[in-house]
Amino acid sequence: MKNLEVLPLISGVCCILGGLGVVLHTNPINKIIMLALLEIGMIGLIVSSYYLDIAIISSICEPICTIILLLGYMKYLTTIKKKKKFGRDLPVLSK
Amino acid sequence: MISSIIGQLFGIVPFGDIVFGFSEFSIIGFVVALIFTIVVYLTKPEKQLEAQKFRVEDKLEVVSLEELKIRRMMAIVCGIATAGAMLTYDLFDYALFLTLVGIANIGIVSAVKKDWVLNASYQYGLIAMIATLPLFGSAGMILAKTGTLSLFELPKIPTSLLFEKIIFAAGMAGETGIAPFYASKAEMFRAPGSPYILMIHLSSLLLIVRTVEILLTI
Amino acid sequence: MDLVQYILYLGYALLIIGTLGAILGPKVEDPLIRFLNVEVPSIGVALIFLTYDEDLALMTFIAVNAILSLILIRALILKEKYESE
Amino acid sequence: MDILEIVIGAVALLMTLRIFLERSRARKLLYLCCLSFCISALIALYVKSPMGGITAIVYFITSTLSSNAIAYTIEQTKHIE
Amino acid sequence: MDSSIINVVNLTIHAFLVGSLLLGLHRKIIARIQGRPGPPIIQYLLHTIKFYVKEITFPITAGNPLYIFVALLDVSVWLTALIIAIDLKSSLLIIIGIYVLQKIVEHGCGLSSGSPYGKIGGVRSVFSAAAEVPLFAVVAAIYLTTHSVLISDILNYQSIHGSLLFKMPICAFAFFILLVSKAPNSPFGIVKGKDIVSGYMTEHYGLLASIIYIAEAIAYFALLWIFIAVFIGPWVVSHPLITLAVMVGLTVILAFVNGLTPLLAPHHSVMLQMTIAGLVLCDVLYRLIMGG
Amino acid sequence: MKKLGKIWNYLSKPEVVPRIFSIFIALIFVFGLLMPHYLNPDQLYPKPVPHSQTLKTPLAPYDRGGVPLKVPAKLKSQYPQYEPDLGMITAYLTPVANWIKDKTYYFGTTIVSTPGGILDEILYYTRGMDTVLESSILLISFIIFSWMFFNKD
Amino acid sequence: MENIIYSLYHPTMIIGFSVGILSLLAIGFQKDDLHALILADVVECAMLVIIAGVGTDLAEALILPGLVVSLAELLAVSEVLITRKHIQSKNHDSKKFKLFEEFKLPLHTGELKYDIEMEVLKTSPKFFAIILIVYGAILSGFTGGAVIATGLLFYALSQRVLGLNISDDVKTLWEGMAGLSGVAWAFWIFGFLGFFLFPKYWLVCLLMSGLGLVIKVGSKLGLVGYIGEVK
Amino acid sequence: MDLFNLNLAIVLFIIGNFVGLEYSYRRYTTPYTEKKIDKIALILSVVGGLLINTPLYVVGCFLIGFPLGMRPGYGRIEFVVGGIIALLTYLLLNSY
Repeated sequence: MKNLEVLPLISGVCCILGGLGVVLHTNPINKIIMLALLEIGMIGLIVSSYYLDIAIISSICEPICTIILLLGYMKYLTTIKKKKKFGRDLPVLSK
Repeated sequence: MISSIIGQLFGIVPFGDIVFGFSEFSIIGFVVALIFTIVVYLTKPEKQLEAQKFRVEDKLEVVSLEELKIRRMMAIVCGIATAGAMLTYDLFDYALFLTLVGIANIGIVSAVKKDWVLNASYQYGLIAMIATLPLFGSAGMILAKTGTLSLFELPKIPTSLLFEKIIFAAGMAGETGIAPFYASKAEMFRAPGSPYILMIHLSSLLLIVRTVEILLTI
Repeated sequence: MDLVQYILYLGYALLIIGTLGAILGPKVEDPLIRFLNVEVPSIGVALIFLTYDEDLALMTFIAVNAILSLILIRALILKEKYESE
Repeated sequence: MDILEIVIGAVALLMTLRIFLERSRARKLLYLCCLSFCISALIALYVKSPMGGITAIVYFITSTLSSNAIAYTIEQTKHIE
Repeated sequence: MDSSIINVVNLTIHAFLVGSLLLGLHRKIIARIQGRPGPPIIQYLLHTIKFYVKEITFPITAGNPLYIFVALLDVSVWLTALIIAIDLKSSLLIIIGIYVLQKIVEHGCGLSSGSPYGKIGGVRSVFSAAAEVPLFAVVAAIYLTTHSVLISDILNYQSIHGSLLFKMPICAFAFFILLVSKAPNSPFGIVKGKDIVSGYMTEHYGLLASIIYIAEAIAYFALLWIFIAVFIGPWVVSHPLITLAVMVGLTVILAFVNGLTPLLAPHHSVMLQMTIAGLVLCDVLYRLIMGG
Repeated sequence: MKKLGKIWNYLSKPEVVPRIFSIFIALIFVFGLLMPHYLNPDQLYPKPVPHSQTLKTPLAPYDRGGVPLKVPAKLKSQYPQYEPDLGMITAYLTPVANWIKDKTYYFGTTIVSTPGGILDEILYYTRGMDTVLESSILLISFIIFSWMFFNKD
Repeated sequence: MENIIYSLYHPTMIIGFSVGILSLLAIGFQKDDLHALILADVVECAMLVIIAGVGTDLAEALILPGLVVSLAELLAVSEVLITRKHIQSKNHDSKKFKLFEEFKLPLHTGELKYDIEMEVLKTSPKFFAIILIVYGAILSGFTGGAVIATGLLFYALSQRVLGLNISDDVKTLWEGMAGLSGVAWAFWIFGFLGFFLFPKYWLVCLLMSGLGLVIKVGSKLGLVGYIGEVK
Repeated sequence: MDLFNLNLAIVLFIIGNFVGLEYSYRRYTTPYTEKKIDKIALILSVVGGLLINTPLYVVGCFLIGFPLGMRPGYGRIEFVVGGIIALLTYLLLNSY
């Protein structure tokens, strides 16, 4: 660990904690936040290897990925809720 | 060495590192695949007379025109891919041909709008996705071990490739659907539209033979 | 330990953590949660590409990963939708 | 390794830990924002070239966007769960 | 054997006649086992001739020209097999390819007619192809032993080292199972089981049926020849009369096997054959590991 | 025997097949864990040591030598006799790439990815058939996707 | 300096194999279809790791087809799954969806708290799409195609989520580009063959194939987003 | 004996079968018989069994095919006798 700079070190911590966080959290939004943390770590590592073009591309793709996940989550949640509501209604009707 | 398996080698067509070879074996396979492709192109699908539940009269099942078009196109792609797979003498290229055939097979049946056909097609697609791991993985491992992918060079290298060969065979088994993994593929064959379905069968069987040849060669 | 191995071991760690998480993690019976866990190994793969200097592959992988997640999320939503109908 | 980097690094480390340990979702987001500021500063410091600056700017903008989207979703889904 | 055209024609006629007679004999023996007098042994030939002079009918549901093409393909496939195996003594792999084409013919025959029985026959031929093609793992074992898959090389090897039947009994058994599944009334004959009328060729009638019959006679001859050549040895195939005698013997054995066993259910047939193929694979692995 | 028959029947359901197949592959792969893996040093198209070109050349990490349009890069290919222009594509840079190259050290990937560079050499020239296949695979899957999307009913 | 990839090959293989084994076993004990599809994605990761371990330029050239194959198969197989679920579902509503309209949120039904759209979707997509398209055009090849496709898809998604129609200018442009896609394919093939038929003009061939592939892949993948708008 | 001659013999054998079938269908009407020997068939069979080991083996094949080809239930004993004679002759000729 002699010749490591601050950026790769922080990025590594971000990666590990982000990875653990994505797995351990159960709420999708927490997971997405942790995923953002993970991607921050990845971008930091890419920058610390001096590949700046890839860093730019991945930092552009990161919000795209996040937004897709968020939209999907919201839609998924509303669908599930609708299903549960109907599910609760049905026994009442059958009485 | 190599001629004791495939017979005489008549000539090669080099595309850079990937070389297409014409041996006794591959010419026969190539011609057969092409002939079948032409026949499939010319053939109109058969109609099926099916009994119905709770009804007296039978129903004539006809493949509709747009379904026919897409399926015919997929069958032709499948045939051309099979013909190409017969000729190629590069391991990774062959694996890609296998995947192309696999995906064209999914395309041939997925146009049928029936629950059980789609189910079988989905399961087959899943197998095809899983099978890319052993196929490409073994190609990569062979590259790592020997430093080449060409089927003309591989027999000259005296390295034992037993494990890689087994993985490659397993990948092929999944992609082409031999027993005991045949079930999902066999269910697909019950769909109407015989000429296109025939193409699935033809491609998988020819590819099995070709794989045996490759595995014996390297 | 220089940067290469550092990144490589991070990649290994993420691959293993992510795979285990995708298989055994908490509440993975929910497809969305499982899908989010699957993103972790893919980042691990990206790090391994970075180690081996396979930069074009890395760039493609990052771009393709966004498309992949779009496709999978779409499948997930539509499946839920059709099942609830 | 100069003192500036170490300070920013310490802040970033702290933020990372707090993101991981924090229970409240809104605060997590806050710390995430802070962390991304830190990281963009570190990027600019690490790459000693104008290109590093450009990268840091791009990264800064995009991380703001994703935080914005997450904040919106948190607010929308708060009462459903 | 030099491969002049006259010789090839001669061989074809020989194969057709001998194959037909052997199939007739097969039928007669099974009838005797079941306690019936059975038809004369030229019955198969008579069938062929009878169908040959009848007119062709096309079902309204059939998909042409595949419907006609498969029948023609069947005979051409086995003629190719005959020439490649017996005349040129070329690669066994090509023979597998040809066997595979035969499976495709069965499948196409069944599906192109549009008849439900034919369709089931075709689908079952897919099942059986999935099981029978792995049996060709035998070729790998042979390759590991003789270091060649050309039939001429295998014959040379046997003339020096003796017959392969005793060196690789498992492989010989697997190939024998292949023969059993190709013979009529076999336990593995799910393709032409009596529960689906006559399987894939239910709708093929007249000239087309006779062409398929001819092809099957040639196929029977060719497969028997390959078994004899590969496993028993060059001295048998050196003289046509001895070959004929051994073929008659094999036919008797096959008839007894087929006459005394029940037809298996489709999936069971597939899996049983797969189990045998698995045995062969184990044998191949053993040879690989022992051989280096 | 009856049990065996039941197992055989179970195996023939399409839903079961992917699962059986994956378990089968997993069992085979276990041997891969136990095997020693080694890399043959005699590889085609070798790469320099990872991260060794950073900040030394503007084309990092894809600098394989050669002067654009004049001297081909030195590559180790499978069949050099079939490739008369081997190495020229690696050494070629488009005007855009040349322009970027003079400005900065950090955009190697972009420079190499514009037509020219080692990967284009491999993907288009020496192993072009692979690329034909991969793009046709994409084409086919896209056709399947769009057809099914349009004809859902 | 001894190249590090030789000593790292064994651990990389081990990791690749263990990821493969774990995910395959997980598929093996999985009953649900969708879960199996998601886990198949992990299997693809294992494949990429195993190929990447070789660590040469050739290995990198093999990774790209591997990526494409996994993307393509996922695209086709997921659509098969969706169609199957659609057929299984009881009431076929005859109303046809446009693509990505399933992401549109029900903002006025009371399930969500506020009936406002996501702010980011209004401002960023055009910007992102332009950057990605321009950059992808510079990159060319399959990489550029994927980058372009990401931008286009994001733009289409945002427009659909907001319930907007894509403006006519873009549509016309897009129609032209989709038509160009076939031409680009032909370009690519001719470029590839040209290398071997006319080795003198390799430079033209190179540009032809690189640009052909970028247009082809970008438009094909991006076209996913505009399906239904463009005939 | 080359393949062509063998073919000739087989063709004649088949013709013999066919003639036998035709003959027996014209001669007998009952489907099955027991312990009844057709004299013509027996004679032909014995002659065929003798001839089959001579250069006239082609004719021998024709003749021995005659009883074998008779309709179901006929010609068994005749064929067996002919076959045994043929075998005995063969052994006799090749024993020294």
